[in-house]
Amino acid sequence: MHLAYPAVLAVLLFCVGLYGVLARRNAILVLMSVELMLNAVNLNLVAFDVWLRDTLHSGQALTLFTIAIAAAEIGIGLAIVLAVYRNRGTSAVDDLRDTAERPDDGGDGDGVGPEGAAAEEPDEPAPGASQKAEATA
Amino acid sequence: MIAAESTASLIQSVDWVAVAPPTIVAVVGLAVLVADLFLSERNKHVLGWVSLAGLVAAGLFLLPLTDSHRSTFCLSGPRATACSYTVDEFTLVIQLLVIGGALLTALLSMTALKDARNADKDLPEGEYWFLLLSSAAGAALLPASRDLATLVVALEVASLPAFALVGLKRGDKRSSEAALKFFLSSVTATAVTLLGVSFVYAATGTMHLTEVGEKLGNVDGQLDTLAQTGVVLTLVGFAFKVAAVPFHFWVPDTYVGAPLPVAAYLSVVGKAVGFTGLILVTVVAFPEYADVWGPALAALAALTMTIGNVAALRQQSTRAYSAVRLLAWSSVGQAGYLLVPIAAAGYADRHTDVLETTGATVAYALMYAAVNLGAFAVAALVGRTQKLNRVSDYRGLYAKSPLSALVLAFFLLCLAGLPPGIIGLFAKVTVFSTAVDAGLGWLAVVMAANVVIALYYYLQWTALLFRAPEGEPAKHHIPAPLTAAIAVTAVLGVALSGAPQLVLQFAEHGVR
Amino acid sequence: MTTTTLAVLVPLLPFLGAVAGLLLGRTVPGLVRPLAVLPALTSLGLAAVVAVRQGGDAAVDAATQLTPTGSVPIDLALHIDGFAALVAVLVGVVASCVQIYSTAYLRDDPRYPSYAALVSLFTSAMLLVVYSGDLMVLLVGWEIMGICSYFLVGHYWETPEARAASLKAFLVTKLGDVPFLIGLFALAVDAGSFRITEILATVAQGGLDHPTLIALLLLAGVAGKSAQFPLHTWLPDAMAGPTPVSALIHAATMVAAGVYFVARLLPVFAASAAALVVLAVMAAVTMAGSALAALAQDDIKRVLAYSTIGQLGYMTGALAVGDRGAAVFHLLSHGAFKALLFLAAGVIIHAAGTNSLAAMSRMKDLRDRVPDAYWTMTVALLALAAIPPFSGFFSKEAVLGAAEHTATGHADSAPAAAGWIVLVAGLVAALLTAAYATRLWLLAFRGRGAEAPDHGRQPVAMTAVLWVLAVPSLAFGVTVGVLPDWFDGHKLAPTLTTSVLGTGVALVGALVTYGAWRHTTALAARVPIGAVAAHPDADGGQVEAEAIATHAPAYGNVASAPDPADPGRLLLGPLHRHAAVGFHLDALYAALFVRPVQAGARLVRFLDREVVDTYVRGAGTAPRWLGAAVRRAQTGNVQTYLSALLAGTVVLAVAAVLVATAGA
Amino acid sequence: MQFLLALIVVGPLVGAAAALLPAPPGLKGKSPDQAVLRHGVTVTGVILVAAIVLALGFDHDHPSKMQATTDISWIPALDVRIHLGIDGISLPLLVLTALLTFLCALYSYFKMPAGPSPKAFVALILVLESGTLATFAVLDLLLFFLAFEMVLIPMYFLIARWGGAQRTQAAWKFILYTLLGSVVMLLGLLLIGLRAGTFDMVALATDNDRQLSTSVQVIAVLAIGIGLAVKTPMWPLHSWLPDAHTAAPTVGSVLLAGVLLKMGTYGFVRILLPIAPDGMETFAPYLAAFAVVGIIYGSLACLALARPGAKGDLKRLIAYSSVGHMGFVLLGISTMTPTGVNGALFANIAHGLITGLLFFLVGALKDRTGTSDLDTLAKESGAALYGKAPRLGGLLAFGAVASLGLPGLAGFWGEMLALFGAFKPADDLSRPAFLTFMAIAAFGTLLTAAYMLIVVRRVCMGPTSETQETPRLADVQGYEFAAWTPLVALTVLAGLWPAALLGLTDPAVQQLLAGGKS
Repeated sequence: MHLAYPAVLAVLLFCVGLYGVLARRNAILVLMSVELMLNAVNLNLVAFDVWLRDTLHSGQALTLFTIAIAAAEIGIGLAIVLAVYRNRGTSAVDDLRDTAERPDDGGDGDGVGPEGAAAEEPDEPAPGASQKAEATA
Repeated sequence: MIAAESTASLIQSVDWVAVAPPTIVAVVGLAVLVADLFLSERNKHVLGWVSLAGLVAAGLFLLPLTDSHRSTFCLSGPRATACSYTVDEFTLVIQLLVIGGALLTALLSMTALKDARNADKDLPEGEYWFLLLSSAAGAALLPASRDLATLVVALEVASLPAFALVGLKRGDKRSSEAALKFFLSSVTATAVTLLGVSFVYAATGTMHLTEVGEKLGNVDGQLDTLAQTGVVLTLVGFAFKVAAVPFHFWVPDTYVGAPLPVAAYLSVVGKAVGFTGLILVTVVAFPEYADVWGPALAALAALTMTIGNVAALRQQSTRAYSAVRLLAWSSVGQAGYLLVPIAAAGYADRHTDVLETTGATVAYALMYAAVNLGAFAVAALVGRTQKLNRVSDYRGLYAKSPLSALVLAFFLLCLAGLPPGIIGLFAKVTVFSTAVDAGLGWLAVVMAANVVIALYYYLQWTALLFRAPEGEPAKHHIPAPLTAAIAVTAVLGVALSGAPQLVLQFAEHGVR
Repeated sequence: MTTTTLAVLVPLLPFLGAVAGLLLGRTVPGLVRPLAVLPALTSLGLAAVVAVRQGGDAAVDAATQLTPTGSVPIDLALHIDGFAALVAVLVGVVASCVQIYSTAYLRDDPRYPSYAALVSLFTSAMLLVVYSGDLMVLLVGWEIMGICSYFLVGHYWETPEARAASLKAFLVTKLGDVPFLIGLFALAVDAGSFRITEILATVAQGGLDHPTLIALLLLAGVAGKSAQFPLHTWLPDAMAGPTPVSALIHAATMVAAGVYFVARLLPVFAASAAALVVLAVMAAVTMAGSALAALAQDDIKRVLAYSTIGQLGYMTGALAVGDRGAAVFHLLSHGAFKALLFLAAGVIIHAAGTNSLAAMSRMKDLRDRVPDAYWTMTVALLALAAIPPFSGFFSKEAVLGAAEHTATGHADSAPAAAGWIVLVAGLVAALLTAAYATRLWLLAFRGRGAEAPDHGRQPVAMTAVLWVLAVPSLAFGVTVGVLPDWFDGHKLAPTLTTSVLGTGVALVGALVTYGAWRHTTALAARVPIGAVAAHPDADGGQVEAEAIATHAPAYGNVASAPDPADPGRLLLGPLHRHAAVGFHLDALYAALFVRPVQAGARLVRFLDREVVDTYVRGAGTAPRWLGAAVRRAQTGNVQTYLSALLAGTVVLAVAAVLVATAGA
Repeated sequence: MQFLLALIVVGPLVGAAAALLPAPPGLKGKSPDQAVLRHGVTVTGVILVAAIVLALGFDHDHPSKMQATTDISWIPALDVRIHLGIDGISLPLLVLTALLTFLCALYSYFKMPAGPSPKAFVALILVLESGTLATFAVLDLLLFFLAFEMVLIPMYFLIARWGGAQRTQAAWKFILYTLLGSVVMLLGLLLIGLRAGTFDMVALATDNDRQLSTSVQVIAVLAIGIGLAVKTPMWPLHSWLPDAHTAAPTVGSVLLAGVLLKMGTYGFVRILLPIAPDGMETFAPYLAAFAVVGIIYGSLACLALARPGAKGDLKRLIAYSSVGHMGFVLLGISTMTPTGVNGALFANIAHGLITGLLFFLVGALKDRTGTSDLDTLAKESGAALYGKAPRLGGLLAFGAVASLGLPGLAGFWGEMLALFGAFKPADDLSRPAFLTFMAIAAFGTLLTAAYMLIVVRRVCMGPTSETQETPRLADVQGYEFAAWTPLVALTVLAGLWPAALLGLTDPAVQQLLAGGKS
């Protein structure tokens, strides 16, 4: 079999994964498409290894590593998505906007928020919840 | 007998002393994870001291390696020179940087964890220490790796625990969100790097950097573009870790969301991982393609510096978490300076002082590590009383605690590269001289402009420290580990300012 | 004591007196008057001794290096020939008289200590200029005189006229000094030294490569300092200063420095015929123009000021025809009688309470109030008008003789044209000089109408000085025989033709003015004019300050007065209005120089605020604007981050490959 | 001798550190502020004495030889050596800096400028002094850059914390503008250092085989020239100076004008002339042109400010006059002749003394009348300072006259020699161009005289109406006399005996321009 088939297939797979990462709203689906990209690379590696007739099979060795790494990543990725879901009730990727410094609209909002919080901060110890509440203001 | 020999030849001889530093850190990490199960809530702090001891031990193990070059995990047979794990001066310096950075982060973390425990915001300690140590182990492994596989694995071992660390503050919406952003960006970058590695593997047929370097010289015709694409894509993963411009978007959000010590860790050790990978890949693996990655890195450096400094310029001091965000953008700006010597290496004539120019990056990184961690330490100190850690909260710090204000001023001026921060100035001079030597005139001028822009926000913050404070200056007691961290970084900064030769020597005769 | 040490002491003593006066002025008031007068007198004595010892033979030369400059060193040098010795004596005499006169004139002026110190500083600067053998040291003295004149003219700084006059005086002389400095550079570079002896030696060997240009540059400085035609406008306004200052600075010394400088370096000017012709034309225009203007002035001191410009025109005329003996001879005699005229004018203003001739012409027998001033002034006016026995006649005839000698082609050192120009202008000026001298005498002392106010005897210090100065005005002509061996040998005795012509013309001028005066004096009674100072019994300085301050408001402008009874108005006819304001030269200069500079200033102000600053502010806002764009890109949506990341990768890969392939 | 020079350079730093510590019991004055100010005076006094002893010990017979040199390696990696030394060119500047800083410390001991803690004030002034002294004493390019930058932070805080109106913008403009200049200069220094192999000024000046090719020299001169021109300030790069001076406190202005401007011109003489002569030859006409425009521009700007109704600030006017005076210095340097460079160095010292005095006087006037705005001072026809405070008026007149370059005072010799240099520039510079520059510059002296005397007329003269007793201003106090008499005395001494300075600088300049051969 000529090398071109697996190589082209791998690149196609990679692009599909890429599309999935960029277009999908749901975090889980984004994770799946990332997984797809990694597997495309594995396919690539194995194909090149066979094509090069590498005695050391370093291509396949790296594939094993990549599979192991992908597994670990998915583990952590799911844990993080679970945490995000628990905290916010949604795992839609594109409306996670809190850590950003909202450029204009929230500009003074942010400014006011913390002032407000700082003002009411000293008088009563802020329980974890209120700390969270004002952070999202 | 033959079987014995063949089996003997199959089992590689491992030089345990060479591999000691990362292994010790990993083992201690595992020990901490296991110990966490048996310890009660009360004496969780023991884990902190154990991890600290582990890091110190790993640091001490660096000493025996200083004299000779050691290599292990080498290929048997004719090509005995290609080894996967090599300990040379470059590796030792970076491992020293990584372990030192981890040590200081540990000091910061102990206070952070104790505060979290008092304010009963659950920040699981056992997992925290395990993740920190494993990430440090990965980071320590990377400078020594000499083949693409180990390089990628080390990169991942350093990054994955970092995602978890960022998202560790359970119940804190921003922390999990930051972790997710960091995770997604990093994973995508890694995928791209792996794609690059596969293309390079296709073009050269080997994974070992030294061999790749030789084989890239005579890649036949139609594989040439494939090789070039492979080279550029491989750089992406490391450029992402260094937070070069197109890949820098995750930095402010992650630093703001993550617990402060983790942000400090990422800004120093994370970046160290990034530029070490870049140096190994470009200087060792792809010298033949210098005309590919040279201009690319130069453009990246210029863009990173400018965007980082300019964004930091616009930080309003009354915004929530503006101090951390300012430090984040400043670290992006500093990454630009780190990239310049590597880009200059691309223009230097091939075989003479290639490593001397990248030595400047190492020297600048050492200075940057000490000073940046110091700045984060003081930020942590102020963050303990002002939850929102805004830059405006630093107004009149000199009245509250004069020493920490002076120290922060010193760190900021070191970052800006102006006396009294003499070490900062000479580190920048070294970086400037590599650019001028390589004939990158335009890059030097861009750097000059960036020094001025950077000074604006650094000096604005410094001036704020010494202004008259509003409200009563509340005297507050500084916990021991935090004082230790600030003291170590301050002493390091002043000592280096006194004798910059300690750090700049790496820039002189290169890092073989 | 060798002549050199004496010569060094001559300028040094007044300088030390000045420094002591400035430092101790307020602390030890008693010491101030002796500190002012004694150094002047001692330096006069020493100057006389030096003059006698030098006696016209070899010049006294001595030098030590003041400073290396990298190319042409500057030396502290003395070069005393006959001219220097005599002029120094004149300076000593006039300075001593002025110091003594000032002790009475400014008796209760609170600022007398600084005034006296500045006058002695001025004297030392003038003596430095006279004795100096190095051009750069001469320039130092030259400019210190300028600044002293600025401070002294601005003595009554309460009055607006004094404030304006002092600034104008310094700026116009400084305008002249700028080309003067460049001329000195040219000389120094060609001669390889600033020493006068070397320069004259170089000129002798024809070493100057642009003699005409150098001469013109130096002439500009001389015109500025000696108030010659183009740059003379500052002298009439400088009359806003106290009279003793005018007597010293604006009659005898500073204005003479320019003429003295040209006399000292005459070979430089003689090297180019064109320069001499220019000098002659300048002298001619100065003589004629100033004489006309003097005829139309109402303020007594402004008449004398214009007369000084005219007499200096005579000296430059003598230099233009190459005879520096005649020029210095006229300089010496003019110095004496013009100083006397100014000091006497001071006495008259103090007595009459006004400086306006129109007002004086309406006071009866003012001459009996101030008999000393009356007689000495009459002597000086006769000398000014060059009537035979007096010193003015001999010195002016020497000049006219030299001009006639050159005009008839005998002299080889100057072109005949210059001779004719100077001769003709000289005669016209002689006529006009006699005219305004008589006019002044008639208006001042032949007034009719109310009784002149009587304030008792004038202080003896002032009147004694008048008589001291009257002696040389009267008898200086006697020395015409002995002077040549002090100067370089030319015969100075008056020749027959020019003396007859000169005296005749002078008599005609006087008689015509007397006739005009008799015709117009009848009108005086019908048009009452008179503004008298508020504090008549104060000291001279106080009265004069008020007189100057009240002249413009009372008479419409500072120069002339609307008096139909003024013979000058009749003689000049239509010219009177222009002559009074000095032929509108001030307005011309204002339009030519002052207005463009002010426009330039406004342009620079606009340029600085609008253009240069906008670049700097723009450089400031550019990063700020870029920063806003970057911050807006930080949307917070992770997908934009990822797309940016991947887009960046693609762009980077494509660019790198293109660069590599293009490069390879 | 070496120890003396090392003490002079490092002493103020130690003093600054000591100033921050709580005052030792011995020095406890009436109040802690008093103690720290006295500490400032003592330290600067010691440094001044050391400088004078150094000057006396200096071997006046061969001022061109580098004396009191210390040469120890500091950073082998960058080939940076702590190489200190002084010769005829740097000694006068060193003594001037020590003197001016001491006078400033003395002046502020009695009259503390309004602002926060004097402890920080004294510390900053001492760091500033150490930076400036190091600039003049150092003989290594990178150390020169370090000292050049050490001055920025203290000056920024002096302006930003103790300044007058709009001090923050002025301070920002000052530090960012000067920093950009100095970083660009760093590029030039590195280019020279890397191409020639060493950063040592003496070695670079005396090597005559010129490893630096002409093209490298041209780029280096351009880069370093821009950095130094910003500091001088040369005409188009001057817009930070007026704002900085208007906002700076009196002491800050004196130091800024008296010392910091000299670092730029000293850099030209010490670095560019000997090391990159070919580069300088290509740029000399342009430098001269900018200098001459600077002279005219500065004078016209002052005239615009001095015009009644222009609401001109006196300190701003003196700042623009500094632009004019430094134009003469640059003209002198650009002629590349011993006369011109001697004139430049002499004008440097003279400008330091005279403008320092002028700023002291204007500061005193501002303290007395509360404003330094010309229109409010001279209501419509003059403030009659001669009447209200005769000594202050006299000194202001003396300062103005010295500043307009009256011969017999220090201001004249520098400008005259610069003009004389321009009259006959170095042989391969175009003579006609320099003649026109000289003519324009000479005309500039007339403009300088004009605006200086207009200022004297509007401030010192004026109607003293006896009717209402004119409010007598406090005349010159004791401490003001103490601070100002040295400046007046030195101006007169330098004016009457210029050999005191030219004797020192001439041999050094001759050797410098001859490429270190003679």
